[in-house]
Amino acid sequence: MAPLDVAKIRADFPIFDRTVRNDRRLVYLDSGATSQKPRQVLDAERNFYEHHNAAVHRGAHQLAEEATDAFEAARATIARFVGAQPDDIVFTKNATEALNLVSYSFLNATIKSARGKALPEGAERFVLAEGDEIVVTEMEHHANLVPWQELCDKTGAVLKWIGLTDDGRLDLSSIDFSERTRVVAFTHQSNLLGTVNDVQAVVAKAHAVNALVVLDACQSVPHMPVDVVELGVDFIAWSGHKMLGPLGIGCLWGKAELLAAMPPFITGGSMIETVHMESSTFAAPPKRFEAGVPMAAQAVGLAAAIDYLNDLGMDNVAEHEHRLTQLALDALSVISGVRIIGPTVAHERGSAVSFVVDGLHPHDVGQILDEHGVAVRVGHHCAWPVCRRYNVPATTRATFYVYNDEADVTALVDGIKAAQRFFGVGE
Amino acid sequence: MAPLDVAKIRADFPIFDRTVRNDRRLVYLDSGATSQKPRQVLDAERNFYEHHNAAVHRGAHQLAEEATDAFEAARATIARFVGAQPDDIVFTKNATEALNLVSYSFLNATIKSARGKALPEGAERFVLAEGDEIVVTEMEHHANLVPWQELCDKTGAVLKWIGLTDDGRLDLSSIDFSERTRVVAFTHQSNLLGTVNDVQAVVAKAHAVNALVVLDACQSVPHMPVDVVELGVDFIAWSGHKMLGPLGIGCLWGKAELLAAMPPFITGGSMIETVHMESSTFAAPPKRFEAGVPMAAQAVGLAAAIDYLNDLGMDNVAEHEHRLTQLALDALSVISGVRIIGPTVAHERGSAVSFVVDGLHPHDVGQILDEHGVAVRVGHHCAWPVCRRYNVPATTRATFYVYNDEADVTALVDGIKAAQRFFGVGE
Amino acid sequence: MNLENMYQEIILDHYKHPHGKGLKDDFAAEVHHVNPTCGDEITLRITPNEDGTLTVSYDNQGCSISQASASILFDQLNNVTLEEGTQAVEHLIAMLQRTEEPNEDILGDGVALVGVAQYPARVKCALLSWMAWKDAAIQAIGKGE
Amino acid sequence: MNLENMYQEIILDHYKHPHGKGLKDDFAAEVHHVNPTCGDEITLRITPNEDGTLTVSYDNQGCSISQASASILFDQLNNVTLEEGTQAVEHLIAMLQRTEEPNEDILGDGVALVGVAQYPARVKCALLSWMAWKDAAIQAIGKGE
Ligand SMILES: Cc1ncc(COP(=O)(O)O)c(C=O)c1O
Ligand SMILES: Cc1ncc(COP(=O)(O)O)c(C=O)c1O
Repeated sequence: MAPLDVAKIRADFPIFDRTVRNDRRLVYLDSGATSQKPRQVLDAERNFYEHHNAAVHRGAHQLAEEATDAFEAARATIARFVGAQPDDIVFTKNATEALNLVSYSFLNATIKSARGKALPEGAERFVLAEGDEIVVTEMEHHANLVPWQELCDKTGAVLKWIGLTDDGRLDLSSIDFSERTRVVAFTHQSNLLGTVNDVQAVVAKAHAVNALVVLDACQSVPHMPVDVVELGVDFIAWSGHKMLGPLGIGCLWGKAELLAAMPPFITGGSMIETVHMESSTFAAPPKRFEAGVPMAAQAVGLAAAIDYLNDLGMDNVAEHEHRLTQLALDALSVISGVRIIGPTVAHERGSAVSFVVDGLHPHDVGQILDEHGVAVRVGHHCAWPVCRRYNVPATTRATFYVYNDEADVTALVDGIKAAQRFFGVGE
Repeated sequence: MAPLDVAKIRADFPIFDRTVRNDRRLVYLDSGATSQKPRQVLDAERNFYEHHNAAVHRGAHQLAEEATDAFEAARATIARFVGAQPDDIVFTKNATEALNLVSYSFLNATIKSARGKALPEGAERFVLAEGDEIVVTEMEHHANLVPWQELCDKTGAVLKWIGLTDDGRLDLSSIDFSERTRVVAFTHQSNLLGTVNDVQAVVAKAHAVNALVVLDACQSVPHMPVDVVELGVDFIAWSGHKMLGPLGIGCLWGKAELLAAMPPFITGGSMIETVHMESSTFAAPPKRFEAGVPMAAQAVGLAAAIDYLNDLGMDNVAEHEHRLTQLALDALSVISGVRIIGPTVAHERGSAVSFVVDGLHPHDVGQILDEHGVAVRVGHHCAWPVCRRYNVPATTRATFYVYNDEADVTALVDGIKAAQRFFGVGE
Repeated sequence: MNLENMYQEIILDHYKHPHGKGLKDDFAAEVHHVNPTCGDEITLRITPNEDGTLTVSYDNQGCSISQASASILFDQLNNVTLEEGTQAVEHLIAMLQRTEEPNEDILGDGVALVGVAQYPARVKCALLSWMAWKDAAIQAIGKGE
Repeated sequence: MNLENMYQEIILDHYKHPHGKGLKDDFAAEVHHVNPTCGDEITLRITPNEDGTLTVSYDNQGCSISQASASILFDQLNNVTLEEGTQAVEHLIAMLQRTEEPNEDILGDGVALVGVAQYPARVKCALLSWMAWKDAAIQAIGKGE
């Protein structure tokens, strides 16, 4: 393990050259929503546009060749980062689309099957019957909850969920998968609670009943080493923009035989094999799921982000965040009137630290922090059911990443105390 | 009208500083696939990342406010460009997703209605019955054909199409819309033939039977003034990357009351109103259709592209392309063995010029052109049925844009002649 | 601090001691509005009176701005007509978009909300109860006809 | 011109005078492969013989590279065994990915396709018929068992 050199890292991020509000230093604690981007990523994207820009997989000219090479090389880099094969990585606009791609595979397979239409070999895995069960958890981001609600609404499948313990963990004792369980969709790390789930434990139970496992890896891939083979899941989805990469790109990884068995989702150019007016046939994955001109520049940018993270070392990144999380948990727990929502220990926990301040609404806490240059997120963090579970209308959330350090934790603590003073609450 | 100053324009596009193959000048005639990007667009995107990057619509801190402002200001700029209201513009990853968004609205409304599930007021417009008809044309890009084939496959609606005349126009005499006609989806300008269709004529007939009209404006918005009110259509879809904007962003415009009546497509964060584990309700458009963290930087880049085009003047852009198209048609028509696929006159025609060379396969023509620095596209251009209609396996296609000039037309002509000489065909 | 423009004493007073909070059992229309980004909620009820004015009651949860704004709404819009109330809502919107100067005759303590205009993300908080009022008022009048 | 490495005389000869083009009526397996980017197509048939070799016939349309490559395939793979043919297909792929040096014993005139490796977009053209052969050969053998 090598500690991160935060000063050196910050120098790579142009945004830290600016100040916020009353000329305050920017203390960016909102990487859980989206991360900042290093020069290396912006340069890679710009270099693509300035030297190799063309529509990929579509032309025989030199620029098109170069663009295609850059795009596919990016796919290979991204695949390697999660221990996958390039052809098993599908590019989407964000993680939300990636999760919808999977849920719509079930919808489309179910509808086409009911109408006796052609489906890829093996598509039965995606055909749902009335009463089949889809299991999520109570800590899901809306992106891994609403698509499954919608799927149930449209197919007659039934949504169930794994509950949470009072200390912010999955209540594994509440699991009752059955032969009706077709999908188990859950998050690797909760974006609100910070909880890191025991993936293998859930996978073992899900696979025992032959259910497919969809992992929302939005808050894990950016923060810790992730290997799809080790995890044993069937699909993982994540976003580029939370891991130093550009906006506008997400990734789906799926087991090859499952991707091959899925009917297409978004259809159009580049995902076809042959097209007649009467009917069409479709290309093999990943192309089958990448209709239209893809976000090649963003893929190149994301690959540069991965190079950057690899240079830091994902073990070191995880260790760095772990240390800051520990510090933050310790510091917050001694402010009277502050209550952590989520595990209060750094064990099996990531750097998303949510809290409430007695007598203050999170919006007001966030506002005072902002005035001190500390950027946090307030609200339900697209995980509204978690707020309900813990009886809070909303929380204030700080998240730490590679460019944060101890001084940022101190700024957070000072800001919270200032908010208490401003509103005359706390000690 | 003011003629474009092409030398000045080219100076804004960094890619023209490079050469291709054997140190040749880059003659980029593939803007129909994707356009090149001026410095102004790349700067706008980078400026967003370096100074205002945050997840939009999600934070109370200053960066989040600035990012949201920039994103919504971009939406307003883009709306103004096509004569629309900002709230009626939905951002997607490309035009293909925009067209699928509309086709999936029909699918989702139809399925939810059959199961008696809640739908927005007015959603009947999107509920299909077995035997309802969806009409496209034989000149559609796969992006405006395959989604409708899929919709028919899944709902029992029937796909019909308007045929083409021998000279590359829509055969309006073959139109037979009926009360069963629910959707008429067609392209404003064919990306293969170059044909510009008489939108109002088709709209009048479609609206007479109460069908909804979906216009694929991928090849019109970048090239001519487009006003959604004047066109009278119900939806238009187009891409940012073909109009000097970044990759990874497309737009859907729809009439407000229709967008409001559509159930969601991709679901997740930011598109909801309330979320419970049991069920959720959804936000008003455009948010309802923009699940997940959106491509804000790309929206800002696209707005910069529109500023750039507005500075040139869309009338001037259209006139410039018209002149080059005229030149190219004239020059190609006198090369023996070259046959234009599509209208041979520049009237009601855009700058996509497709052709075949007797005795040569388009791939080989494209290869020799590439060797001369001329970047064209070869193949079926994602409009395979058009190739079948005109009995060619594929075509070579040149497309002109704001940075092309007479010298580029000459380079194309010289390259074609060189290909004929190389393979020993032609005169 | 700029913040003090938004969190004026008068706003904090309304927040800490809200006026008229609590739902009346008797009503012609009830609406429930939420701010989906932060989860602020309000339930608001309207009862039309013989003289054409509208009685309002509400219950809510949310940040200081949304709670103070609801309290001020109660002061200003309880027992006014649809026209008077709508005019006030429109003026509040215009003030927060900085297209109109604060008018104390119309908004009373509400003019103190002007500091919110500096913080676009908070404008929704200030408007939540007022938009709910407008929605409910129109429904209540509609039903009466 | 670099191009001359790809369009060698020998390639253009095969293109202009293709060997063995035309389908045989008698076959155990038929496949139809297309290159979806450009619309190149090939129909290829395989008939297994008593001695374990496979007779091939084909019809195609496409660019010079894909046509020449099919003509060369006919020279090299007509009446060879599945193992011999598969080895040749694999060597061709490796040569086009520049991981193996051209081996004339295996590819015959096919070594002239080495120039295609410079043009990644054309590699698919060169491989189209060979991938079709492999697909059909496996099917034909499978059916024989
Ligand atoms: C006419 C037409 N429609 C649709 C598309 C699809 O656009 P995109 O690939 O950006 O989704 C294109 C371009 O590829 C086009 O030219
Ligand atoms: C756990 C989790 N899942 C899903 C998402 C959705 O990601 P995106 O908005 O990039 O689609 C996020 C982030 O917003 C997240 O934190």
